[in-house]
Amino acid sequence: MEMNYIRVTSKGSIWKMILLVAALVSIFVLAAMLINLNLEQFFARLENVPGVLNSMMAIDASIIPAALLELVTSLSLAFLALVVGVFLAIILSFLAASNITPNNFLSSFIKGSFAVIRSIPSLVWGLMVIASLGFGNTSGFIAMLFSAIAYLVKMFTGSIEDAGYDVIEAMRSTGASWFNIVYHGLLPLCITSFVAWITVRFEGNISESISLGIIGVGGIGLLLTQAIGTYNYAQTTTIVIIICSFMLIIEFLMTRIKSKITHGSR
Amino acid sequence: MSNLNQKIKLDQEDSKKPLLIAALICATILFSVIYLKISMIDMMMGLPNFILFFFQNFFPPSLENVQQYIPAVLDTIGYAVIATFLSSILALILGILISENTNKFKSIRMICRALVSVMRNIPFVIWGALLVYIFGLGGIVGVLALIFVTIGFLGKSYAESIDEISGEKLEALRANGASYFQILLHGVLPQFVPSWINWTLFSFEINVRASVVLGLVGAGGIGVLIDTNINLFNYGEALGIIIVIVSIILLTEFVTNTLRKKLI
Amino acid sequence: KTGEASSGKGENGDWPEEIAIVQMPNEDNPNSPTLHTQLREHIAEEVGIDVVEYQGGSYAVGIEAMASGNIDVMLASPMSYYQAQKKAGAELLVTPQADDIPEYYTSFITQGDNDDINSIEDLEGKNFAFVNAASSSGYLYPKGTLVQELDLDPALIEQSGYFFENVTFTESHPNSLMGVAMGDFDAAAVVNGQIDQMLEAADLNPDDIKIIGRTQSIPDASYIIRGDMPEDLKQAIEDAFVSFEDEEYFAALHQTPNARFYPTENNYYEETIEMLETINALEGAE
Amino acid sequence: MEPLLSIKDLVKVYGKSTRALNGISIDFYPGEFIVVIGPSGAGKSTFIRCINRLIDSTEGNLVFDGDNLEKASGSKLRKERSKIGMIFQHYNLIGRTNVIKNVLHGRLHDTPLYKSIFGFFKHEDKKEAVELLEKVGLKDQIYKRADELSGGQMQRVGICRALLQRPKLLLADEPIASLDPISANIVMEQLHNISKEKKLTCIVNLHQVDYAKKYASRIVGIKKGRVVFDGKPAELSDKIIRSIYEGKESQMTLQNDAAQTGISTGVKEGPALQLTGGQKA
Amino acid sequence: MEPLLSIKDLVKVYGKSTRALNGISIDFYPGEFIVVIGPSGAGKSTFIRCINRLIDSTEGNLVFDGDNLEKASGSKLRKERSKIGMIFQHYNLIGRTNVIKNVLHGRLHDTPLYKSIFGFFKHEDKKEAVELLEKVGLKDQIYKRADELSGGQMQRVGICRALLQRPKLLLADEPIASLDPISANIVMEQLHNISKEKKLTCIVNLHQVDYAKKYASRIVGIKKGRVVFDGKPAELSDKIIRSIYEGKESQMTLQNDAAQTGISTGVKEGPALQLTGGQKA
Ligand SMILES: Nc1ncnc2c1ncn2[C@@H]1O[C@H](COP(=O)(O)OP(=O)(O)OP(=O)(O)O)[C@@H](O)[C@H]1O
Ligand SMILES: Nc1ncnc2c1ncn2[C@@H]1O[C@H](COP(=O)(O)OP(=O)(O)OP(=O)(O)O)[C@@H](O)[C@H]1O
Ligand SMILES: [Mg+2]
Ligand SMILES: [Mg+2]
Repeated sequence: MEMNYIRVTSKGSIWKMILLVAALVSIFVLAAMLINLNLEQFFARLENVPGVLNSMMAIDASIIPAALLELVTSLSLAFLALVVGVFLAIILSFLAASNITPNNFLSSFIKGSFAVIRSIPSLVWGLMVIASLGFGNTSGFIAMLFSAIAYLVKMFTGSIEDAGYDVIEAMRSTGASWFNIVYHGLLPLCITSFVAWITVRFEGNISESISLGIIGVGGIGLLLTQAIGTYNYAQTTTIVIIICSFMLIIEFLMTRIKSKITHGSR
Repeated sequence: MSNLNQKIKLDQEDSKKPLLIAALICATILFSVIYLKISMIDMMMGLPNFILFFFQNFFPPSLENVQQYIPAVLDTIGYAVIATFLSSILALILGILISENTNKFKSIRMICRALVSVMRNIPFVIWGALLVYIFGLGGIVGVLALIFVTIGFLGKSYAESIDEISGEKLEALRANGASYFQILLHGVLPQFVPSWINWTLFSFEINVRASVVLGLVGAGGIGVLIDTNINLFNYGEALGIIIVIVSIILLTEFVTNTLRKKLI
Repeated sequence: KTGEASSGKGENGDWPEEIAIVQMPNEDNPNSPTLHTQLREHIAEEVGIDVVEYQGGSYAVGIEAMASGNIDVMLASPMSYYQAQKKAGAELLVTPQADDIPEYYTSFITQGDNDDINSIEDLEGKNFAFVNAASSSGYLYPKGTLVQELDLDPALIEQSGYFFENVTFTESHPNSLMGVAMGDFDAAAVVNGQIDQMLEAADLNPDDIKIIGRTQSIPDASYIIRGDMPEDLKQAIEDAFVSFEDEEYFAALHQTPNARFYPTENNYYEETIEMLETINALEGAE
Repeated sequence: MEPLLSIKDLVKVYGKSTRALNGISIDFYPGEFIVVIGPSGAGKSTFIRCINRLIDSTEGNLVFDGDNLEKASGSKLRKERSKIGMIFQHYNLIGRTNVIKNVLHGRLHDTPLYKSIFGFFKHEDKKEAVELLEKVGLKDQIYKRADELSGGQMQRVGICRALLQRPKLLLADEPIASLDPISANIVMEQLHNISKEKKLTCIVNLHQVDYAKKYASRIVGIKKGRVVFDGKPAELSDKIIRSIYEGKESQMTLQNDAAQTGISTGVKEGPALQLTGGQKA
Repeated sequence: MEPLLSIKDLVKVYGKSTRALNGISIDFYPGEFIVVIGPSGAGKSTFIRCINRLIDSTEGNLVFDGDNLEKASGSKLRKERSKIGMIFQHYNLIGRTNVIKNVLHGRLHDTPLYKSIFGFFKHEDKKEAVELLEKVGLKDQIYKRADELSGGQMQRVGICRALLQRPKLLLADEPIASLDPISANIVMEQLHNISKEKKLTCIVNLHQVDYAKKYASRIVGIKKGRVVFDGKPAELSDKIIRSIYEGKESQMTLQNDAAQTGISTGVKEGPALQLTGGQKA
């Protein structure tokens, strides 16, 4: 058997690969030219790093009690928006995921509208919510809910679409309804990644509460904004450390829950 | 045959645990509602006003000045592209280090996970202030701030997707005696590509929207224009800019999706 | 359009059940109030109806809320008073005043060792930074000073090559300061009151910065009130403010224990508004 | 007799050019036990999946139980599907869910929504599920997670799920590929008996011609997406078998290897032990 | 003769209580063709996966080719593994990668990273890959994505991958479960020949006792995690077969069904056609 050079990749896909890489590289170069970064300055100023970090490394313990109290407000708001958001987002994302959507038009519609919702800055949401509901936590809740749902729908649909087709097929062949396929088939399958996204969004909700200061929502975000506004870096650092350490605890807790679901309870 | 006339349980364990968790969640919800004094009635009553306000004030969008935004739009896209490229690469490394599927050292997993979590949880403003104090204002800080924010998000997302990759297939490569990097390259990456594209696209979207942050570090971008226009009550103008941003995002998504079908 | 305000029955038949006050963390005056409890309780007691209080974050948001009848009293800068008057028919209420409240204005700054620039005339052909197009102290006032003193065309100031070589918007006062200190641009307009604080926070030497000029003084923010409230209620609220005498409060929030609230004269902002008009800043709000 | 399932000109094209089914017309009658055989890649799996519309065919007509299947959608399609059980080559169980719940999925179409959410299935359904599991020897594994089972165990769970559906038509894609001979025999025997007792039509893809001949009431041979044989097991001569399996792919290899190793296919030779047991009939 | 693989007291416990392997001690010699049989759930897959350490055993000793396998790790383990080829029950191909690349994965252990990144495999490796694919009748599918193949086609790709590794020991977990009879025969024949030619030791899990008897040089029966038979094919009497397969699980079902349907296992009855072809020897 005569055999000359043997391709590992078919000719067509090599060309596609080259084209793709070329396109990506040129996009990158183009963008780099467009924004015209001054790398010299960057390296020159790297020497500032220790000094600045040093001046930021101050802690003001007196803010801790107030911060913890405000954290409770932030947490309850974040939690509430999370629960409602997760509930609605789960429904919406099963309607939107391309492998299980009851209707392709509906799917595109949901995906499209949430892309738009995500693009609207929080200041705009703030305005609209305030004008209709006034200041206060109720408004904060609504504003937070919007971004939470928009984000979760995106993440959830991603996970559902990753889940593949064979389970859906098997359930479908039993004549199970759409809801049954979702509830008994896809939900157990996607639950681990859902848990992960929910954690991420819980964090997101907390940091969202920082931008919610504009609509009169209290919480740790307001405290942080004030600390930054008064250039009080000791307080800022302290608050950030409190937020981060709390989030780390949640992150590791959720990771454990997740691995418990993945590997069973043994 | 065993006695099947008794009640047949569907779970071996006591079903008390889920009940307990449900009760706990309900209690927390109740506490939150009472503590925050959230009123469902207000919410319902406000809904019509909510929609009304939008249509009364923001419509019609003013697109007259779109041409003036072109430099800001280009800047925004430029920053988004650079930040997306760089952070998708860095986040991939972190994602691989975080996933149980690709990193068996628990301590390194933990450290990387914490690192990514911190990046995500320090708010934009803080990153911005920190970076400005180090590098001064300008493009570098803009790119760095975007990268920090994006890595926090992408690192986690990538790790999730890598976790979902079936270990069975990697097993086959392991059985071939392939080295760690070869398993990564020939087993993990090909299966990860669809999610990679998915998340990276999303991060591009985030980066375009984050152009508001760019303003905060003096790097320009279109997002700041929205805030300024709203503070000056030029709602039509603001909506015009929002429409421009949405179009950029939807267009990119459309283009990449078409390319994806053709190329991969 | 009065929202909840119309339904209530207070002491008098048409008074609302409660009034809502919004305090603004003011970028021009960042020592923003955290503990307004005494003030709130005082007003509630004097007027005889409940007072709720919120922390706002953006004037635009506050003004919209006032326009939709969701809040009644808010703290406003000159520019936002003007906007609130147009949008929500707001009226001036009270202003904290005292002889020894430090004067509040914006400085033009440059690097300490920059010998080229010694007055605002020298700014021609240089790189300059404002804070943000909606900021009173970081944009409107300095721009007004430039227009008035150097007789420039307000519409062209931001254009490169007209007066300045290039104009940057930094989005915050500390950013402007840092930019000057690091030499990213030649000069900037930064609110005077916090320069020392900012220098300290950024670990900079006071000698790094040189002040080359200043704006006229910026009036202190006033409380404004929704115009369509019952006249007697407006009066009652004003009286309540005026009779508030907690020295601790004023010391903490208005720099001196001697400050008190005084009813705001109708012409309090006249000068400012004139200035704003000369730079055409008020077009969008109308 | 009315056919239970009547297929006309079924065509399935994957992508642009892979014609997996190339125009299949065939009728299946109640109570028949059909075994579909054919070389690897012939289109057997595709054929079976087109029947319950897991794959939408490119062209063709499907009439099942008097209803036009290829046009059905929504609840109509679900109702039809609930009458068609299916056993998958790769089991397709919900890995994180336990065995009995997986089996009970077969009754979801008949359980009101609010009940299924809380896992309130009818007692008789649960009883039947346990009985089925007991029959296939999985009594001990009822509460095990499906992804902790061995291949053969999973397959048996899949079979129970399909049977619990109490279908009119049972489709099975290589149901015994991963079973040991005794389990395989039991499964085939069970399918065969159920088919007989309840006049349940079964369409089973198999690679094992001996099982096909033993249990089928009718054998269909598919090759390159076409029906190349359709008849009683007795009619399936060795020559026909050889022609079914000697596709282009195998032929080439066979010429190669047959020459070297003297292999001759389709001819019974040597007293290799066979573990297929006797039949009633 | 030195054994190629020597196993002592191998125990594998899943979770807390599932003792999948219950103390297995056995030696395998170069050139042997071992078929492992046993009822479903007996621990066959577990046994095979413990050998190349895809599963870490709970207890026991593994000496392969003179090296202690159960302690190896890192590059040492990789090197040992590269000498052990494996064919999986579920193929485990990388779905999004094309067929020839999947096969070439068999040579990864011998290809430097930077070369494998760009697909620069040695010409002889590529040539051998193509030849192997040709032999199993997949020449036309070389550039197809692995997830577009039919079950049997995937299995053959998996076999090619393992053979390309040029291993000293070949493990196979039900390699012919989803193959049609001719392909199955070809695959077994090929494994058998390669084993003979190159003195390659093969350990193959099978459910088909007839294939086992036909190709094996030695048969191992496993039941409940223990070796219950180990000998020449000829020594494997029907009685032994029955005792191997009549596990607790099946037995119960059998008593049940056998009574009703008259099934009798393990006894050759009736002239069911058998498509296994003749053997050289
Ligand atoms: N999703 C798909 N995309 C493209 N081609 C496919 C797809 N699924 C199957 N095919 C092709 O269609 C043909 C028939 O496949 P099918 O799975 O129906 O074969 P089969 O008879 O079931 O084979 P086996 O006995 O090996 O399971 C094969 O050539 C296969 O490569
Ligand atoms: N990951 C796991 N976790 C827990 N138990 C397992 C796991 N994998 C297998 N088992 C159990 O171990 C036992 C042996 O399984 P194994 O897969 O080795 O059987 P097998 O002989 O290969 O069966 P089959 O012929 O059906 O493939 C079974 O009882 C099975 O339920
Ligand atoms: Mg098939
Ligand atoms: Mg097995």
